[in-house]
Amino acid sequence: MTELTKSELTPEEIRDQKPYLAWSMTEEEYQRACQILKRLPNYTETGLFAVMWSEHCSYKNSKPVLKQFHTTGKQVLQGPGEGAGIVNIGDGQAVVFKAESHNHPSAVEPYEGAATGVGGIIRDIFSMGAQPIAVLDSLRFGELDNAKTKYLVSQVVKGIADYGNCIGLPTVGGETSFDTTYEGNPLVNAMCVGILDQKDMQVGQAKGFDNSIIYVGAKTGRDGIHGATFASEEFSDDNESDRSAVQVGDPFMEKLLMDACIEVVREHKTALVGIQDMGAAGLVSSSAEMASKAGTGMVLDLDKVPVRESQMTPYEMMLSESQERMLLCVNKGYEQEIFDVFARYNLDAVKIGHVTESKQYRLYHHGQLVTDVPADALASDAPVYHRPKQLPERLKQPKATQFQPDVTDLPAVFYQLLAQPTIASKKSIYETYDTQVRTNTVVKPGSDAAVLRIRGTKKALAMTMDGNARYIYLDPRQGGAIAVSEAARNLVAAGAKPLAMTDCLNYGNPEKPEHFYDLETSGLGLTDACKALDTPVISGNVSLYNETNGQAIYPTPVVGMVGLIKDTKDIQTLAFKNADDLIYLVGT
Amino acid sequence: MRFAVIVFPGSNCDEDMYYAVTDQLGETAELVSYTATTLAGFDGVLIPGGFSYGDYLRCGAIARFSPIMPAIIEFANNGGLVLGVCNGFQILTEAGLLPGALRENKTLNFICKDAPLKIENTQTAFTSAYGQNTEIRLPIAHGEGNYYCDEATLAQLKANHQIVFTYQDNPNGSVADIAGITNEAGNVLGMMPHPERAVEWLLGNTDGLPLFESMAAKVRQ
Amino acid sequence: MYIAKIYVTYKPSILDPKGESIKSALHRLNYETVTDVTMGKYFELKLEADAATVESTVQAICDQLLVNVNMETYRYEIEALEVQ
Amino acid sequence: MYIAKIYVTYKPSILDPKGESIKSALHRLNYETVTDVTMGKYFELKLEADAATVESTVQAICDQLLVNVNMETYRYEIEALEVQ
Ligand SMILES: Nc1ncnc2c1ncn2[C@@H]1O[C@H](COP(=O)(O)OP(=O)(O)O)[C@@H](O)[C@H]1O
Repeated sequence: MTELTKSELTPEEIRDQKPYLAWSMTEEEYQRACQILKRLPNYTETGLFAVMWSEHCSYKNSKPVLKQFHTTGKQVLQGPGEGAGIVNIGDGQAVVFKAESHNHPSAVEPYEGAATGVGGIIRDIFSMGAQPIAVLDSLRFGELDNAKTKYLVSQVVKGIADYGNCIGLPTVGGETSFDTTYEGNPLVNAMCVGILDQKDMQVGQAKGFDNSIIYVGAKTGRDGIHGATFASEEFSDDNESDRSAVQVGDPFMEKLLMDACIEVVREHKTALVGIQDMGAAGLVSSSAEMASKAGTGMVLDLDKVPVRESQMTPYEMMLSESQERMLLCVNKGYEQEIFDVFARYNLDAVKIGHVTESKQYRLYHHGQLVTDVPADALASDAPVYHRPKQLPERLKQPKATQFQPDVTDLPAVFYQLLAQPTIASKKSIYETYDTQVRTNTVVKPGSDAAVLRIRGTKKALAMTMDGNARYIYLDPRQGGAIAVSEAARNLVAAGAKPLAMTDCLNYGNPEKPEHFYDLETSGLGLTDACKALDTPVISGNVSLYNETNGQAIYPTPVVGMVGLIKDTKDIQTLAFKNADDLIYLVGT
Repeated sequence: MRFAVIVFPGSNCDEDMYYAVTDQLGETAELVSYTATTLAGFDGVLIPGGFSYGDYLRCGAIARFSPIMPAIIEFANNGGLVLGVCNGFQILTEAGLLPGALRENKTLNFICKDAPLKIENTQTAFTSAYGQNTEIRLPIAHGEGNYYCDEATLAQLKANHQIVFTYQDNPNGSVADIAGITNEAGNVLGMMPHPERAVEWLLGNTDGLPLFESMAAKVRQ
Repeated sequence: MYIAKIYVTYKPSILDPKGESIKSALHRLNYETVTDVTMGKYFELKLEADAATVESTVQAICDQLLVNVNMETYRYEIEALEVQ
Repeated sequence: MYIAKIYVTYKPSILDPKGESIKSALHRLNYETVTDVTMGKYFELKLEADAATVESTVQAICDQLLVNVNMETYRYEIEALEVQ
């Protein structure tokens, strides 16, 4: 990391020494940046292009797959593309949800990686104007037979627990499974669900010339620089020392930030134009996206950015992934009322720039123009790749005949199965999560889906996260459909009608044709089931390059789904209720 | 009656407490900011759970210096009913309104589950609506609920019948299975379990409701 | 400018569950020579105070905020820092 | 018999929300002379080791268990204890 902070190379030195290759920017992409600018980009600009064109920020490899998703339906108020998706639940209300992965950070620093994963997904929900009501987590680790995995499990679970418990959101469900495929690359996916009055719906846009760009929340430090690039790279044992992108979560700060942002959304409608969280690639991605989406430009004065450390360079400030920060676009003249709200929560709120007509994205530092690029070039015009695909070797074998287990001692096998960590009770995990705070939880972990009532109405929401990578490994298309169907069944078993879904697509390196095949084909499987069940995808997240030393994880799409129960009296739980009740097996 | 629900930065059970006494008990309540300096006009004070100031130093250690605290201390010293739940209990011990301290659970983990409790004293302003020898279940949700006091203090607590709730199956290592205690005068109760989470059939438990009913009855006396 | 280093531990009579759990972890890792572990908190405070008051300030800060004297004890060291 | 005193703090670039929250509490309590607070961990280990290995044991214990080298740094002191 010291390399990143040493004195900056000149544009010519960048051209000759090619530091961008180490930031996962290809030669071709660098040339493309030069063409867009019609000159050599300077150090800051090169860094901005590298991070904004990473898979994590641009979805450059996965866009063609995501395009095929089924994303529409009359219930959908906001599909993919914003911080989170929004679904109509009647009475002027809506449910907002999204899932997100934090696999790479959690592999390196499991406690903070998992904690900041939860923090990030919560910000996505309240940035839409919604009140978050629940968190779910989907976890995958190697087999529980070694100290390293036990350590990862305990730290990841503690990270999730500490963040959710402290901010005061119940963690109500999820899944946990174990397989050697995740040994070097655990999967930590988190989902957050929120409730919104439709009149409070927000978008992350910077509209209106001269409107103010206001930075709120935690100060910027040197944490997590190049985290997004890092999430778009494979692990290998020899880049151990590069793994310094550690961000620390501060759930107390986030609680204040959440309450303050919701207050702004609800009570300062005339002031607020747009709001977005600073997630991966922090300040640059939030600001460039807000401008690009609105078709505007932006000028930011980096001397105004609240910093935690001295002598931060523009490069460091823009790429920092310090947590618990948001960016607001506020109507000119209304800044003070926004400052006042944040002041009451003891949070920094600072005007750092304004919206411009020019569509250029310009950064000033110590009075000097340090970046001058088209906003679209960083965001909507990022490259898109149609990767070649190839049927994986494992699927070329003729299908083996049905496996016939040889069971002589049925009870013994039954107990062995129950003792499998993947099948055994997950109580030791979810008992460390506050599952009841906010007192809406009707069905807690331990059932098929969690159920939360919507206070003041008869309605309730059921929610679940599911996935079974082995099925996808064996048959990507069927497996994809099964993942969606399982989630839907879990909701139905709780008495709910499935509404829509979110996903985390966890795969290996998409530049390898076999992995791209898995990604694309299982995506088609998800779509088959989404269409059949009328559960469109309204949000999601892609995590590629889940590989250690060249070995990829099983293709692992994880589905998060939410359903509506119109009357709380229809809520169902899994337990048998009375002796002598009849038991039916339904289905095929 | 009119309850004040105190909101510190980082409180997160404040609304739960508010709804318990308004929606379920049918009394009135108001969320009172930690910056307020008076509790005039209130008949009872509820200090809710959460992580005040992140609980980064020790639970409740920073909250006790909030502007509202002198008013709470005065309210208690004048005999007003004060209930502190979870983080509220921690704040009351840090502020010296209740003896002892709360340490990290012996398991070193946060624990969220239903805990069976024994009501040791039904003669208090907080438990009069429960029957003698009642056993109840209340949710616990804490990482630092392991009650500690020295022997002399414990002897006093016992002699004065200040121990109000004990765990049937001590989850956190508390001295003498203590889950909740009052001050000597009996008008300040601190407890780790969450009565405000157990006031509604829909959520599966109403064992907490009599506690609030007891408070309301006491005020109406 | 002074730097105060403050060490806070549980009083000896109080069980330290973290220390115990670290000790057993160390034994599992075959560090059997470790016979006792206590875990406490460590604070570093920088103060722009003058020599006459710095010690009483540090003490007051400990007694009032950093330490719960019901169950914890503390000790501290104060060093003067060079002013550049 | 040796006693090892180990001090663990965050590396300089790492956010320390605990230290920040204590600093602002101290300012509210009018200890404005405090300009910086960091909060770390403090361990005391008793070891029945011999002089030749005690230091390497303590280092190994720190690196393996007590310290998260991704985010934290440490220093330690080792003292020989009188055997009664
Ligand atoms: N990481 C977790 N976080 C929260 N709840 C979990 C987690 N893992 C499992 N659970 C809960 O445990 C229960 C059983 O989960 P699981 O073993 O995946 O069962 P199933 O396959 O029947 O869904 C569910 O209620 C689930 O929500």
